[in-house]
Amino acid sequence: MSDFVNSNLPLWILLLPLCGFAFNGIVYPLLSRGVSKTSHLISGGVATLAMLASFFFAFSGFRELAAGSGALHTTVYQWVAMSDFSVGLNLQLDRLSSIMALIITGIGSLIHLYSIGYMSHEKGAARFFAYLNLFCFAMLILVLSDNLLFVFFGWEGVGLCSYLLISYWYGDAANADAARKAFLVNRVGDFGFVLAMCMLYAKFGTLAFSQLLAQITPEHATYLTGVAVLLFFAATGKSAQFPLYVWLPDAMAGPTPVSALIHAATMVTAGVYLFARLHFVFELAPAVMTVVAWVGALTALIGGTIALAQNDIKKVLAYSTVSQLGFMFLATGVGAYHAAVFHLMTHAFFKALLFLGAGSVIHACDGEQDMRKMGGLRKALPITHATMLIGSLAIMGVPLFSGFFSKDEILFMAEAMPRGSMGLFAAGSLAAFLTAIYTIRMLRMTFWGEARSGIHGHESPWVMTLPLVVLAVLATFGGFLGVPHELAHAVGLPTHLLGEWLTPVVPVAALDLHAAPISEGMVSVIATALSVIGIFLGLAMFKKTFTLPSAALGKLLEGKYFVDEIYTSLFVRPLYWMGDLIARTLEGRLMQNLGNWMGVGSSWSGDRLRALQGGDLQIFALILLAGLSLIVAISLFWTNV
Amino acid sequence: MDTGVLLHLLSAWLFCMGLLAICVRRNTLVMLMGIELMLNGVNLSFVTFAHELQQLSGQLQVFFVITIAAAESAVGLSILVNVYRNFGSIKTDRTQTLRG
Amino acid sequence: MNQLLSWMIFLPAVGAALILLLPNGKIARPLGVLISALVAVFGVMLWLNFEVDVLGPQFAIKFPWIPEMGVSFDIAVDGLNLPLVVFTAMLTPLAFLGTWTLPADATDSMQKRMTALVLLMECGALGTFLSQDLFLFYVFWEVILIPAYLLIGMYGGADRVKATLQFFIYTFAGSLLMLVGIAWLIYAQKTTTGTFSASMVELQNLRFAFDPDAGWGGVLSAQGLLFAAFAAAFFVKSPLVPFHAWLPSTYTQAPTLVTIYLAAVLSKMGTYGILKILLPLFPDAARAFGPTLMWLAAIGIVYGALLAIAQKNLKTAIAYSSLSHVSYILLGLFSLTPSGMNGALLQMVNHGIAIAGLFLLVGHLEKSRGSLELSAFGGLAKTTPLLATSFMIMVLSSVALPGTNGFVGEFMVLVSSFRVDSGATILAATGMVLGAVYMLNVYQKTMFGATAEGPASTWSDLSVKEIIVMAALSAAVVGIGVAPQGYLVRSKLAIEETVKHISPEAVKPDESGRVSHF
Amino acid sequence: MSFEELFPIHFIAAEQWQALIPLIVMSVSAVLALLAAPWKPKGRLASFAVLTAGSVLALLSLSFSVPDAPVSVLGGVLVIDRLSQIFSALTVAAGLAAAFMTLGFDQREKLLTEVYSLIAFAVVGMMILVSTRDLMVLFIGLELMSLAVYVLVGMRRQSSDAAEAGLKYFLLGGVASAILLYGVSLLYGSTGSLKFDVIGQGLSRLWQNGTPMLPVLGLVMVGIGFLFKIGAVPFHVWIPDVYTGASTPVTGFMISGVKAAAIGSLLRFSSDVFSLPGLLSVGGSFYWILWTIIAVTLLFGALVGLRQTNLKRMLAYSTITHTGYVLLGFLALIIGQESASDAIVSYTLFYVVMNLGGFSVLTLISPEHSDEPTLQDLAGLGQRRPYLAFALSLFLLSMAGIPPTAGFFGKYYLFMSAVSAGELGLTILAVVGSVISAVFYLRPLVYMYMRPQGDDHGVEARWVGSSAVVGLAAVLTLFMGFVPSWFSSLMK
Amino acid sequence: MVNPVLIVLTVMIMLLSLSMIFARNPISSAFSLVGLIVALGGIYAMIGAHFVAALQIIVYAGAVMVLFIFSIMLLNMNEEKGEIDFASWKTYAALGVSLGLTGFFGVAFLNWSHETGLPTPDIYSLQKIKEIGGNVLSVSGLLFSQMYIQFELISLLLLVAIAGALVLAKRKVD
Repeated sequence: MSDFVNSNLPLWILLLPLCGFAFNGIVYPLLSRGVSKTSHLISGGVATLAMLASFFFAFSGFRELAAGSGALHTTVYQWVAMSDFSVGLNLQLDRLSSIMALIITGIGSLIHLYSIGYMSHEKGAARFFAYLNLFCFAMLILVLSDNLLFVFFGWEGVGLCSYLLISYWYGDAANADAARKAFLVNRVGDFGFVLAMCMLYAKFGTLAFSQLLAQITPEHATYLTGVAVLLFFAATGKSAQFPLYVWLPDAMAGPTPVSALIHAATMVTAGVYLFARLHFVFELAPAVMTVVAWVGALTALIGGTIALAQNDIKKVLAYSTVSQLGFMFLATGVGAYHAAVFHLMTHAFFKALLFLGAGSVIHACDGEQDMRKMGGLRKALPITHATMLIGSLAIMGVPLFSGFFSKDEILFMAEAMPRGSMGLFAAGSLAAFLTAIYTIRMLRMTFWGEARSGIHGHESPWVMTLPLVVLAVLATFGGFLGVPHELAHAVGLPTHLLGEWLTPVVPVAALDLHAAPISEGMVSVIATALSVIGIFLGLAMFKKTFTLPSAALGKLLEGKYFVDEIYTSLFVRPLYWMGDLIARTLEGRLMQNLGNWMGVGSSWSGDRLRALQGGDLQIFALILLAGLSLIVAISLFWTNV
Repeated sequence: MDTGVLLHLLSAWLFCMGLLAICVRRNTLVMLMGIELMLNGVNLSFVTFAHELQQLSGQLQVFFVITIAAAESAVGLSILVNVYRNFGSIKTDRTQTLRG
Repeated sequence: MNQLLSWMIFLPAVGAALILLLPNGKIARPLGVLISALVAVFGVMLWLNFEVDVLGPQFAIKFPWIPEMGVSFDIAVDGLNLPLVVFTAMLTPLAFLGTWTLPADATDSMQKRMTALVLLMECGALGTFLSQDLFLFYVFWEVILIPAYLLIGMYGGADRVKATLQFFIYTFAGSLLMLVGIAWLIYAQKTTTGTFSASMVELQNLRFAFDPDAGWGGVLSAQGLLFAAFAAAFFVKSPLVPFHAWLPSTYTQAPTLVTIYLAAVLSKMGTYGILKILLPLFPDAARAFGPTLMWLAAIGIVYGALLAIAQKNLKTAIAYSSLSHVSYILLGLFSLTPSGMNGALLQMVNHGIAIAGLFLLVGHLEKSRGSLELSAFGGLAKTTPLLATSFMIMVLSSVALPGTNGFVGEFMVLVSSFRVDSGATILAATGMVLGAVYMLNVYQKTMFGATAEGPASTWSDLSVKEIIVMAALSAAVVGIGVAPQGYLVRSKLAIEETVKHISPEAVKPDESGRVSHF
Repeated sequence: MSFEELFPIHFIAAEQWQALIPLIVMSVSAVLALLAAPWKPKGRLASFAVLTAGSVLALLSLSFSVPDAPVSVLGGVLVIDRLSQIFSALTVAAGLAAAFMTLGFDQREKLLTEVYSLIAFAVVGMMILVSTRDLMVLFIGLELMSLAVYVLVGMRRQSSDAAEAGLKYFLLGGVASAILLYGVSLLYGSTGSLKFDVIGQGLSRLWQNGTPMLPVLGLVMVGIGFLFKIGAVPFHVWIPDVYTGASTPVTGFMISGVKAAAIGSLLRFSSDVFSLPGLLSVGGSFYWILWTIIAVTLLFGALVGLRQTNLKRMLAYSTITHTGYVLLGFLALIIGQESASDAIVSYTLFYVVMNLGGFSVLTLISPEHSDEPTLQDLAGLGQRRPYLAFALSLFLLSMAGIPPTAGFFGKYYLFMSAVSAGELGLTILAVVGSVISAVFYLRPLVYMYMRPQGDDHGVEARWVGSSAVVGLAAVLTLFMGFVPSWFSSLMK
Repeated sequence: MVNPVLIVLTVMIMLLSLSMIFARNPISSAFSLVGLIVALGGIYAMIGAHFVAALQIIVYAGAVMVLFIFSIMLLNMNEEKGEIDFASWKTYAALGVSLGLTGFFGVAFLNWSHETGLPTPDIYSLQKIKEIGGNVLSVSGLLFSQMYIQFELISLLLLVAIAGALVLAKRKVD
């Protein structure tokens, strides 16, 4: 590898997806005269290769970091340089971003590969791969940028790609609506992001992390509370937290690989990344962080409960994602950034796996997503079934699977960290318990039992199963990057590999393990117990029927707590109503009539004055006389001439 | 009251009566006479001032004014004739087609 | 090269006369493109040869015009007008190309007149931007009014006569007040220095009485009155809420070519006037009223956005969106900070690009459909992918997505205005959300969903000429969005000088004493 | 004392004769034209030729015999200076243009051949009006002009409108003349003289011990006489009817020539009398009276003009608004802004040019038998006769004061002088008036360019004379819009 | 003191003016005016303006009024009763305003006193006029030595009047 590449590694990580985008978005459609004539093999192949190469660069960056070098920096160019505002595109690959970059490029490559198969029936797949590459590019900017502004570039860029991909099948208005909803809800969050940047810039004159870190001292705490609130607001949008999670389930309208990549593995975790990146800001606003933790817990519960009553396989996974993201926020809220990132990673593995598996199912069932029409697919889709089972075990937190480690750590931190509490722990545990139930329900409805309709799936081609297998391996063993202390000591494994890797970048308050109300081992036991109970409960509950025992509760959950309806009547309708109102009253009645009124007024007075010009000579003479007399009188008797 | 003031007051009277004639009479011929009345008032004023100022030029102005008045009434009467031809009347209630 | 600017101004005028005298209207449009392309080439030369490190006028041409009034023909480029001059020069041929077949029922003589009148407008716009003499500025400012009036009135929609009258009266009233202000300024110059002069630079040295503590009463001081007089002209033209009543009907009724020109170029004359004349000439008033005006601008952003949301008609929706976006420019200008004003200057061009693209596409749709009700469209992304793609890019620029030009300007404006008045900025920032609401709404209803009823053959994708235009505009959108510095740097010095003039104490490092570069 | 000693004959010196050449030339050509008129069948042509030749000669001598210092004939009876020459040239030009506009029109409307000599007489009257500094001579000039114009107005004898217009103009004009004359008499009585300068001195002296009523009355009434002629509210009442009823070329002549002459003489009277320091001070009753008149005039013309469809009538109201602008300049002049004089002069020049142009277009489109072109007659003119439409647009825009036309500068100079004099309120009112009147100035454009042409627009005239005036006026309007300082060099 | 004849004439003139205005018949008005003019001539003569007095009688009463009466007869206008509309407010307004105006003038005249030493020297005093040989001679002397331009202009004016009257009153349109 040449020095040029070597010294600009972060840039190369970025550039390759961009090249892929350029090829698929511009060059290839031009060459083949129209995007609909593009072949999925060529476009998918190029896109996957680009991602693989990018992964390769990310991995070599990781190796360099591992070899002990500090963060890798690349100055690309000065974006804006005014006397009182200047920002440049500067990249840095440090320990945190290298983890993120690996996840993005690694899982990205797999999903690209998978998509070749998934999109094989689509005309004009180049568009799809172009968007996908563009997404990876944006996501990589997000994690590689060394300043907040370019994070925002990526932040909104991924939002755009999400929009484009959700609305990929725009012929159906529902998909397009879902895309718009996703974009708009994200925009609401981004509003906070922009204001946060404004606040930071106004105070510190910079948006670069290193300079912010250098300048921020505890005396800024009050000011930063505002910043923290705004950034948190931004994160709730992007990471689908309460109250802005509503877009994520709808976003399932996009092709399934998109759901896997964007709405499970990468984009939605950007909020967590932001917290980890700006921990020094958030740590100065403990009150906000407590709220974050509780919002995370609440979100985990909301997601987990709604997932119980969904019948669309992707919706279940979507709410599951919401719930898992809640876990991550819970962790960041209490200050356990390592745990959050750890769960982010494992979640990326198993949720991507689950989504891809679901995609494989849907692919096999010719686009059918309703689990009520499935069942018994285990035989037809053995690989898919096996890998999805692994993913499910992981998400349910069955010991030794990756989810077990990361979830346990979060649960432990929820009660052990200074900002933690038993309440948070209880909420987290409950959510973990729910996870087991709905996951079992999904498996049961999809793979087990008898076929409930005429759908007879067929196993997917290797390009789709290969990523499943790879991800299954990761989902199984990924947890060993964060083995808890007690277990590690017992088995002799290295402790918290990931946490220690991150510590130089994201330092975490030292924790006295023995001061925790519930010890680490105890937490593991409780968690395991809960998931096992959950599994059995699920198996018991959903033997014949797939509805919840309580009809009212079922209705409530199936209706997703009617949050969408509430938002519609609380925000959307008033907005349109206000627009209409203004258009009709202030604008329509007043503004648009100002000219009319002036015109009418002028015409009216013109007509009145015109009456004076009645053509009667006598009146003319009288006017003359009156004018004369008046002027004479005034000038005679107003002495001061 | 001396002569000058009396005559001045008379001139003002004549002038204003001329205006009055124009304002109240609907017969344009009488209106024309009203103008003549006004001019006569002016003439009287000139003469009186000349008298008071012991100046001759004031009387000369009157000479000009009388001549002009004569010319004016000639033109005026021909205009009346013209109006009469067009409207069949010289009363102002008829000549009101131009308006607005 | 010496007379480059004169050429730029007068070539279109001569071309217009030439085209009007043509016996045959067939070659009018090609000739128009040719002439304006020549001007565009001059514009590019100007851009390339502009000395970035030099403060003050360049390529200046100056000779006395009305000596007894101190008026001279004084044109030059500086950092403030360069972007707009080049933009106008470049946009005109694109606008011609893009509306080649618009309106659909155009006769030869109509094409002839339209082309000529738009060239006249180009002459007026370039003259307005280039003038360094206040009086000359006014003359060009007004010259543009008549072609605009005629174009809307002759070739506009069904309600064109009323719309064009309204447009004319609003702008004319504003500019006459400005004329009174100009007369006052020139007279004040005479009484202060003993000589007549209308040179903007010299007039900047005048300081009129102003009591900054008087609040709104300050309007009645000499400077306040002058400020109000000039503001009337510029606010109406820009427009700033509540001086915008002419905008929706005008933009909607005008033929596409003219709408593009009105929204992209003419409204910039107003904002440019604020930057170049209003603020530097009356700095005390500017400082005193700036915050209030920022609020007005912020209200304008939200107001325009809400109205755009409520519209059922494609063109009206975009017209109101223009109102909202122009308010960002004003917000930046009134913040009186270097980056805010530079962002605003950038935003002027950005808005021009986006709105030109949008109206062009709207024109295309109108031709295809004969109607602009949103309900008449749908699913165009399938039948006309190129149209949809370029529409998307313009929408993205409008909603200020990072990576597009719109973001650069908008963010610079917000960041700097936040430092001045955070409340107004927060209100303004809601425009980000609302802007996305109506833009995506429009996009959704036209491009996505099921293909609208009607013969499919009526939907035609972009023609080659339109593709060229949209490609150029899209390139500008992305180009400026990714690398704005080459653009911003050209106006940097001039903007800083302006800010220094307006508030000498403002260009200091902020309170913490840090001005960071990284 | 002998008779000769008592009444020494005041001779006219050679250089004074030279200064009088234009006036004499015009008088002679007027008489000659009158004599040529009855000659059948060539009377029309002959009198036109005589008038043209006389006017051209007068213009030439006006431009070549520019006196360096004012030439005063017979102690101020006639004073020839730069100002009077400019105004004389304007009136001569207006007369010439009117004659050209009449060419062709007169045959269609069966005007008698005396029309040319009457125009020439009126021009003589105007020249006297703008040259004199003696109130009685001023009155004679006024009457000479008015009598000729009264007849010109009523000249379309088969038209009742013309007869009515003539009647109204005559009666009201007579009243106004009488009022003016009474004022003259009062001023004469208070100061013992009719010469402007002596009156001025006398008034200044009188004003030192308070303000006696009689001279105030005199000033007021003379002022009203002027206001009547230039058409300020409430002394404007005759304008719309007369301008409508008179034949179009005559209206053009009145709106330009008569008005220019009235402005010119008022300007002289103002600079000699009204603007004497202390005579009319800001805040005094005269000031406020004038202020109110200007305000009302500005708005009245604009508002009522808004409701007109008859083009001549519309322009009649427009001229009322323009009177307001001019009076604005006068107000500035009177309260001490001397540069306002230049503004008034240049404004008048621009005003004359654009109105002559406008009315010659109207002559060309005036429908046969009614001679009252309406907006409807303009429909589709832009397609039918593009050059004519363009020219009319130009004149209208000039009236509205939009650059790059002459009218813009006229308006600007007036605004400038008003603002310099501190008359901000009135200037704003003038802006309001301008905006409102712009609406009706633009309306013809709507008809010409934005409406399809009507079914029948009759046979349209293509007279050479009017077309020449249109062309020249258009060129001048544009030229003066681009090179306004050309005119100022004339003044210096 | 004021000559009583003058007062009588004044009263006569005032009455005649009223009768001119309010006479129903134009011909009565005309005759009232004639009487008024003659009476005015008397006043002129009484205060020494003999030339003007003569002019008044010859030109006004002799020419102008004859023209008026001639027109009335010619056009048969006599039948047109130009009655005053006493029901209209306008009449009363005009009446009030013109009387008011008279009052204003009266106040002004009553408050007026000639200053001594006006700029124009009083070279043509009554005394001097008598020395010269009377009013008519003096007037003509002044007219033809110093005011001949006005005289010439008046001649132009008369020419216009003739031409104008001719043009307008000519019967046939050729």
